[in-house]
Amino acid sequence: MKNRIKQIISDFSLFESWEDKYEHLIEFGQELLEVDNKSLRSDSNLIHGCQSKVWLFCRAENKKLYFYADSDALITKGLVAIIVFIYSGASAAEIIKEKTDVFLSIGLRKKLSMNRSNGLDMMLEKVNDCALNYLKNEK
Amino acid sequence: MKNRIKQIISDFSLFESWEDKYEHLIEFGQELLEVDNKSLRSDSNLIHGCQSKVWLFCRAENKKLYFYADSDALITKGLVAIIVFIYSGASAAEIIKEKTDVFLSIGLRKKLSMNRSNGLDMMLEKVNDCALNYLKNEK
Amino acid sequence: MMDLFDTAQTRKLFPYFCSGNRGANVYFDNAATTHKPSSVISRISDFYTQENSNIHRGVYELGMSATDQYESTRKLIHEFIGSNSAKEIVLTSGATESVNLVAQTYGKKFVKKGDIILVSPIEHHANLIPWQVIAKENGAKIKEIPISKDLTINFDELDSVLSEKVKLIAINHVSNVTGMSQDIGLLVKSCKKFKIPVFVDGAQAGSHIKINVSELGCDFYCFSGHKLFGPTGTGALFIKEEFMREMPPYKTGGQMVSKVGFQDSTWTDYPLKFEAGTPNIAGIIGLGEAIKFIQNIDFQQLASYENYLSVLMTEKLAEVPFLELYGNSKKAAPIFAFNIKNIHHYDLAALLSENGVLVRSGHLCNQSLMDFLNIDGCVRASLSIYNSEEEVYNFIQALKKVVKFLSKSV
Amino acid sequence: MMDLFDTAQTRKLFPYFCSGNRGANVYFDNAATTHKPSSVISRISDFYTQENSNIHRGVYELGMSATDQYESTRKLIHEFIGSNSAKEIVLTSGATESVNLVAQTYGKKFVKKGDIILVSPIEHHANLIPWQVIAKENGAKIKEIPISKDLTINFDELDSVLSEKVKLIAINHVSNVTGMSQDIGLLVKSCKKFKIPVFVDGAQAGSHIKINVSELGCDFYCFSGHKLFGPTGTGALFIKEEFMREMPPYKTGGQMVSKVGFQDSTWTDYPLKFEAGTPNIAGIIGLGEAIKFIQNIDFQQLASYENYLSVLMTEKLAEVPFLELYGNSKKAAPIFAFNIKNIHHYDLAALLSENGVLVRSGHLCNQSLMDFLNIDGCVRASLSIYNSEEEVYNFIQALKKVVKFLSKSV
Ligand SMILES: Cc1ncc(COP(=O)(O)O)c(C=O)c1O
Ligand SMILES: Cc1ncc(COP(=O)(O)O)c(C=O)c1O
Repeated sequence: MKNRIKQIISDFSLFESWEDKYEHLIEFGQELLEVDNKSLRSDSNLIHGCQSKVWLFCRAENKKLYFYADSDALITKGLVAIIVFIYSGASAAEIIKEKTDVFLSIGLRKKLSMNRSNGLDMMLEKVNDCALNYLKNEK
Repeated sequence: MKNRIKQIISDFSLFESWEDKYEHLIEFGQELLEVDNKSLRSDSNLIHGCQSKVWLFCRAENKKLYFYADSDALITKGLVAIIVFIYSGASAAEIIKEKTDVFLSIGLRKKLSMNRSNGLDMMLEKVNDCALNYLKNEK
Repeated sequence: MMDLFDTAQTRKLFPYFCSGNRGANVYFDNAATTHKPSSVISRISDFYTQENSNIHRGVYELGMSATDQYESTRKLIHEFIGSNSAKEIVLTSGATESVNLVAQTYGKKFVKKGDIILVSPIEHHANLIPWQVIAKENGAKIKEIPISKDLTINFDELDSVLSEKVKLIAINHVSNVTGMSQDIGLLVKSCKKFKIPVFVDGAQAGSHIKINVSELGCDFYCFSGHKLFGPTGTGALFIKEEFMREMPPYKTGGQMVSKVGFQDSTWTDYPLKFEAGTPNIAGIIGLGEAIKFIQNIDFQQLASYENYLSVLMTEKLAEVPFLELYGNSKKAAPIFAFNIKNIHHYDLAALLSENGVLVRSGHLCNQSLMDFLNIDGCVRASLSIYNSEEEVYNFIQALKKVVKFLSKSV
Repeated sequence: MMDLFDTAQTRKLFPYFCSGNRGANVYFDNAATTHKPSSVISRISDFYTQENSNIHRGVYELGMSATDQYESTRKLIHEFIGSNSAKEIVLTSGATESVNLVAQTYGKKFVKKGDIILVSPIEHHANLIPWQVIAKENGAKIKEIPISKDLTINFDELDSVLSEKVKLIAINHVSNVTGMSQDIGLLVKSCKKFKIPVFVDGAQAGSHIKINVSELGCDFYCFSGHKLFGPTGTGALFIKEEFMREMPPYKTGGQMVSKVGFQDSTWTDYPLKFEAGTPNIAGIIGLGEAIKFIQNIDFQQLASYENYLSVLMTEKLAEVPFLELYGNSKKAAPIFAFNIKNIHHYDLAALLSENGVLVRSGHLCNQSLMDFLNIDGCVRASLSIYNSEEEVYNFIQALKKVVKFLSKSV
């Protein structure tokens, strides 16, 4: 996971203008996540309270967690793709321990967080909840 | 009534220090109004909502109104005494027409009014109400 | 009087625009909150610096002067909105509190089981949810005021929903999404037959049109200070005197009581009966300055200046391909809500912000209007007196750029 | 850290005392409201000048930064009063609103017909009347927490009034009349048996003693910003998380909803569920500065400085003939209520004001304590960190002069 975080940070460090940065973010989302993933887009996967719709689903396999996501807005899709990229394949314990704020490091937190319109904090919370739930059920 | 207003204003204009002014005010109250007027001190005459108790009663005779008052605080008693002095013996119409703010002229309004602790405004309102009621009943 | 066509001059009165980077942005989110003239800001500082005191109770001059100042805001608002007396004005913390107050006092007492509250389907949440709550609490029903496709009251169908069962009708004066106004005067007339009290949410009105509650004839009218060049945490609620008398208090506590026993208490006279505890004294005094500021505006010139901006905005927005504008161009306030086909409103607003244009997006706290329009959100650009022609051009330029950028990616 | 014994230095932090005539008066009405340090005043101006924006909804940085600032006050208060998390803090407009909120949410839902709310007979109106109202609305009863002659909870008799029927117990932390504090910790322990939630009115506590709700163990705790060197129109309410979850909302409107239909809506998560509409943003941000100001005070030094003033006051007041002081000298706050035989409290306060000493008189919004003491009012002198020894002497001198003057006339 550490390596994936580093990769995201170094990828984004290449871009300076908002155009380049957002272009990369949007492309990242479009490449990583399926287009209009119908099975994902169910109410039970919806993160409530964001301005754009975000669906996030988690599955466990061999003690690792895998995340799947979609959004109807391009920027949000890029954000949630970063989350999927970083956390997918990590163990629940790793996820809970990980405290790096990637979005701060790539210069998007100040612009995009601390409010409910994109739901960034809610996505991260859901990832964390998934990990906690997994550990609880394991016992 | 105009003369009585003038008299009050000129009386008070003699005093400059707070001691002299308040001494005069308190004496005025004590001389004009009876001490501990038991019959006045009934709940029906009480003006509610002031910090000190004020009782005010009105009686009509020969188309003139006469006021009687008491208070348990010395300053308030002085204030209500001025009201009794000015308005007693005037006709209801005169009372309603009279707009001079004596308390402003004698330099006490800024210090003592615009709040509910001494109830100055409520006293003046009650005097006015008495006059309005009298006119209504007359018809 | 200010010359509103001289925006450079107007902006000088608002320190925000002289405060560096942020002030250089195009601030088109005035329906959310307006900036404050320096007179308002310095009134608050001055109060805390030289005149700070609690009110209504002190026997010393400092406290009386603060009371005086506080009460003078009440008088200013009475004059500003044309009520019969200052006694008809309750000072609140904002429009939301005002609606809740009426719902939980008038509503609680007079809306009975089986009764109806009529609310338009295009209201801000603040003018919908409090009515839902009291209706549920008292076993009453919420029904819709019929609205035409053009987003104004459908007076042809209105009669069919009016009856003795209707205990209140609640509607906005000016929409926070479209900037369009409702014909309150005609509504009030229509409600006369059944003596239905009319509650008007004027949160978006005061900074754009002249309010006169006596002419409108409504029974309740409310607004927030912060959307009217005044401080946050302030507002006012006009209640016709006949209702004032009958309504039970809302919050209870100090200041609003006349006699207190351990089991029971009685209330003081209105409007203070509705103002329990220490209010936002400095804020309300600041609101007085905001009202003075507005009274220094020629409302006819305001209308023509805002109309000028609106015509320009409408014209320029029409140049953007696939843009759908909601509401018609007969606006009472320069508020513009729109979507662009295949582009998400959040993406638009977020990238406009990257380009120094501050607008809002989403449901705009008006979910039912979104449902009415069958959209899940939109972008809103809302202008005010200090916005300029130049800013309109900058906004359009940024919008085109962002649309082009986002269109590539779809 | 400030050196509180150096009052000249402390006063320099408060522009009020440097603002000419009024600042030269002896301000002994701090229990009504305190003055504000310059950090608080300028924070408000700076916000309006450079950072003004609505919160929680904007997609632009200006709005996010304002949200950040607003939320950081919540965090500061959480740390200040030692709650488990910032989620347990509701930002309100003051103590009065906080009590009403709990009465109309927790009380509305959990206090049933025949239940009992225990309230002490020595409460400020704000912590009595809201309970009277909800008790009446729900068919419950208000009963007295037994209070000893020394004005503290009578723990010997307390058990006799506790039962499963008691759904809430409401009491002040520090009295607004006597400055004495109640033993909340012991009260909470006594209530454990019947799981009775304890509501604490801390309006007079925060500027004098260290609050720690976790140590106290209470379930609700509230205070007003303006009595804590902060702005008017601000306050906070601590609610234990288990109650937060169960309580219905208070005011409804924008910001506090998650899904809105025309008939029905659902609420967002706590604490925002309790904060409908645009709050007093600038005020709450200013309150954050006030909390920072207080956290820069060594509470041990504060206790010893205020104790020093209290001892002096008690000694000096004892020199005035026929003066009766209410409450004992074991004060948590330097608040002094008294009467002088045969002199009316109003006359005393009014003439003290003529002599440049600002105190309050009357029932002090605490009619039941007046009844308990069998008086119809009293004079209250309440001190704060910026009051000096010299001011105590000036106060006593003025008091003696006024007493002499009034004694002549009786
Ligand atoms: C039409 C309308 N009503 C009510 C409100 C609520 O105002 P506030 O948040 O100031 O209480 C708003 C503001 O968003 C509004 O636009
Ligand atoms: C003990 C106590 N409780 C409650 C209040 C009410 O506070 P506010 O008026 O700020 O709401 C006060 C203030 O007067 C108080 O002293």
